[in-house]
Amino acid sequence: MKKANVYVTLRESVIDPQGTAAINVLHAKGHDNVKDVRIGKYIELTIEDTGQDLDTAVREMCEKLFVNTNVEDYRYEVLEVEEA
Amino acid sequence: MKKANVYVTLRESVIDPQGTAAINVLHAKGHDNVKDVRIGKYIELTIEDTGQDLDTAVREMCEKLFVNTNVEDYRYEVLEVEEA
Amino acid sequence: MLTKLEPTAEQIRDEKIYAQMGMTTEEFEMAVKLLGRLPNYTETGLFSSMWSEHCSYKSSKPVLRKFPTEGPQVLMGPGEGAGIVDIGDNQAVVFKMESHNSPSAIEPYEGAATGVGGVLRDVFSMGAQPIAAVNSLRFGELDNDRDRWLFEEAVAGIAGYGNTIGIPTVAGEIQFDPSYAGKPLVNAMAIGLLNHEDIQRGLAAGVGNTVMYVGAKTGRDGIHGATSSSEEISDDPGKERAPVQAGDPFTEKLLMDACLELVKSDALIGIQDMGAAGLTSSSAEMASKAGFGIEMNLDLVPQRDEDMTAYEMMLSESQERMLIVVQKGREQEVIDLFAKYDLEAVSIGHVTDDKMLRLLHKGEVVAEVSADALAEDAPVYNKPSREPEYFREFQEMEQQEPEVEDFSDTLVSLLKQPTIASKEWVYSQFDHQARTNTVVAPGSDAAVVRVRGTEKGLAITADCNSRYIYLDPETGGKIAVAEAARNIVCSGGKPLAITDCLNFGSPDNPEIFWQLEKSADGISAACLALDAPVISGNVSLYNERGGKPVYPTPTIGMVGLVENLAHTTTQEAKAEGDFVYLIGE
Amino acid sequence: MKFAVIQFPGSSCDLDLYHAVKDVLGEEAEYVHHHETDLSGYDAILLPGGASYGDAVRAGALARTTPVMEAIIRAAEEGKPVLGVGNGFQILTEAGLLPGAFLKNRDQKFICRTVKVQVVNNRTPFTSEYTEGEELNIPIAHGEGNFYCDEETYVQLKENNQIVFVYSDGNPDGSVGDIAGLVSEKGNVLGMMPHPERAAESILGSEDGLNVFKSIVNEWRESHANQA
Ligand SMILES: Nc1ncnc2c1ncn2[C@@H]1O[C@H](COP(=O)(O)OP(=O)(O)O)[C@@H](O)[C@H]1O
Repeated sequence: MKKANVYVTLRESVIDPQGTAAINVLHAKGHDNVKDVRIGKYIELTIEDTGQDLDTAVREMCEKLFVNTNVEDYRYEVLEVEEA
Repeated sequence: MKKANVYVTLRESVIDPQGTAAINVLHAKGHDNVKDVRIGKYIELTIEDTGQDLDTAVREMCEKLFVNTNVEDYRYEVLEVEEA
Repeated sequence: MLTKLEPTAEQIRDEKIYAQMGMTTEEFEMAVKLLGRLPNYTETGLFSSMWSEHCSYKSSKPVLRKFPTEGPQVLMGPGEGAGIVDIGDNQAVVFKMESHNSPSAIEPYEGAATGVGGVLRDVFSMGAQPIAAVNSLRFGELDNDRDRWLFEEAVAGIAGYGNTIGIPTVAGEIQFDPSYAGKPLVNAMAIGLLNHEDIQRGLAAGVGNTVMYVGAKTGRDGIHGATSSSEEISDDPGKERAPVQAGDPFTEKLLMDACLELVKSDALIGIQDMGAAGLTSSSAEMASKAGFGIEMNLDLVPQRDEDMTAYEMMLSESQERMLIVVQKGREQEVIDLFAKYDLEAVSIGHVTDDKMLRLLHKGEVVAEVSADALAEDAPVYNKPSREPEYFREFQEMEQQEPEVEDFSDTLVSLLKQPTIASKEWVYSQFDHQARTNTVVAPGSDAAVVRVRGTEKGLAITADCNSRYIYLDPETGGKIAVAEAARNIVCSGGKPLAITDCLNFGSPDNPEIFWQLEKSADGISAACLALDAPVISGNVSLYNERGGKPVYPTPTIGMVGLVENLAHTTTQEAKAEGDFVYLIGE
Repeated sequence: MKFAVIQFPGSSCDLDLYHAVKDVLGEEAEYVHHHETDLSGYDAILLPGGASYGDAVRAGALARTTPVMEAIIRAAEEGKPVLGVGNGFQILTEAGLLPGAFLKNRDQKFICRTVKVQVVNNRTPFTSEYTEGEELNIPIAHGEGNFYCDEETYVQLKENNQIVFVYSDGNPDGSVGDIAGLVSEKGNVLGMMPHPERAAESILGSEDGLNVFKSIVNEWRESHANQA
């Protein structure tokens, strides 16, 4: 088994309404030193290892499904998982 | 400046409706070797470094705001950010 | 710190940099003449955006003049954010339709969402509480991933914005046709209600009064949106694009509630949405309409991105922002009012008597242009028009009886057509009951929304069969208005007025310009016959891809008055044994 | 009887609840801003639907941090009826006044339609005007209405009769046990995803939700008549 962890973030240039709402609440609660909050997605994929090129597959899944490349960026890492 | 990256995931025991929907789409698109998809949150906090204990602050923000500990787990890391 | 050097005035002229901003050489020369000197980079940006088709209607003005816009019921016709019609008892209905086609072709979720947000701002900036939203959508056939994605995401975007802000989406229409493949039409309409004394206008009057900025911060998103929405969709992925503008319905909800409280205050002089061409159009239009000038210090503009230039700030189309003018000395009241809604109101300038739009940035005057030159003096083109060959051919064709072998087969295959099939998949994603006034929900003819506290209701519909328009624009235009009126009448209402959104291909093509003119003739004739004048609208041209235009699609949004809600009728068959009549010719 | 209708930033069904109580039932109702910290002047507390804070982070997650929340918790401890509808239900679970949590709808889409809801428990301050097993037509309108709790909690909810409403004609969103509404252990806090205030007038399609508010009023009248 392999695992791919995907990190999806909103592009810098795009407003993050969730982050904006959260930062206002954090400031109201006294966390004044928080300067920025950006809320993205964290996706864990468990993939059967058939020896194929996982990079291409993961990239395709991201661009076709998980990531809206108009407004989001992503990065990922592929890990070996110990069999239980 | 410091940065805290927070990873929020649904508990193992909770069925992830978003992940389930995604896996069905992936299988339909031929990504049959994907065995599991779990969709969580990736939160980036930019925090002014006032020398205080960031662990306590980040944990508090998570448990009060970013994480619903009834259904979610989280982990985080604190990083030093180079000043521009 | 490195700052990108802006081209000099001479470079702009010699290297024709204005052309990249969508201006022709003749237009640039006109601007030079009006200004009495060469414009700098920021000033060129102001002219190019204010003189874009989207802001100036330079190609469509002669067509729009055809529309009847008056009637005893009309309190405010075209020209402001939205039109206003009297419904008695000191109340009035405010409505407007807007296109968001070009952003939706690139990023359908945010494009559709910000379309809803923008037209809602048009309505509440008039002082009206939005009570309903409507949409009119066109997509390619759902036989490929791209058009399916555009469709599903646009629907999700409308839902995401409308549901979150809590304004019910009560009606709409959708048509699928290959002519819209890759170039969807997303038209959004909003309807609001106000008392006569609360009517607001976008006026910057009274020397010394304060210009304030409220709402979301300004970022680099959507710069030059007004210009690019006046261009054909490009397939060139390498083409540099301004960041996509995204919507924040939560901020807009706060802004809406705050503005609706503000309109009750006599400290308010004028209010206008920062829509297309953002700060530029709102400030230039407010000053020009009032016959005054505005001076703004851009250092004071709330900014999301660092090191923004004057050009970027003036042309940004960041969403959820309003420009307001308040009585000098009463700024604190306004600041306190917005603070209750967790919003900041910031003084950024004042009204002057010199009719100029003057911008200061980092201690320098970075632009100084006559407000009228920007808002009023855009060129108007009388584009050539020509009857298309295809039209002549169609006119010569014989009427054909379709041959039907098996009626039930034909019926089933008709009902399977996405354009004819039930739209429940779409409207079940829209909260159509928020504000608990929806008497007739989507699924019937026109929607009916109760006017709380009275026996009255408003019947609302959007209609346009673009195939008819293509076949015969004049007759098709009449049919579109007549269909809307029939939907209103079937729901128990009497037509009051219409708004429209003229979605066409390039007006530089004489055959398309002819479609535009003829359909406007048809719409005008039907509006006159039905006593339903045009009180607001929007024009979206250049809906083309690879030189292929969409079907001519002048969408009609109609609102009617239901005098007594007891007269409301719905579409369903009510009881076994009831008679079925066919009325008409 | 005086109702407080809480206004969180971004709430939109506050208006609907207010009118159901005030115009339809003729009871007193007031809007209460989320900065308010004293609810002692009110007999019942209503948490409206909509999208507080635009549903940022999780539906209800940010609203639970507002100052008014402390006062709501106090009112609940005092035994006052507290009703959360839609987003109000989500806020009540986020604040720990009700168990469980909400996930995105099973089909990942917002759903707005009228569903069938069955009254499982009519011995609560919110349902005494209904008969047990009665089936109601009430609209839902939510995107994150998929109620989740673990098996142990579910068994407890059943044993304590805390499940008040279930979806009875198909599960629209994936909620555990078809749960559409549940009460706290003490019974005076109700959360429900269907919107009873949208089914309070026949002109809007259904009056089946009105008895929720009538029950609150009648229970209150009775208990106050006893005290007097
Ligand atoms: N995009 C949409 N949004 C909301 N409601 C819609 C939409 N499209 C269609 N509807 C609703 O579905 C019903 C049927 O629409 P339509 O097929 O256009 O009917 P008709 O031909 O009778 O006008 C109408 O009530 C309409 O308001």
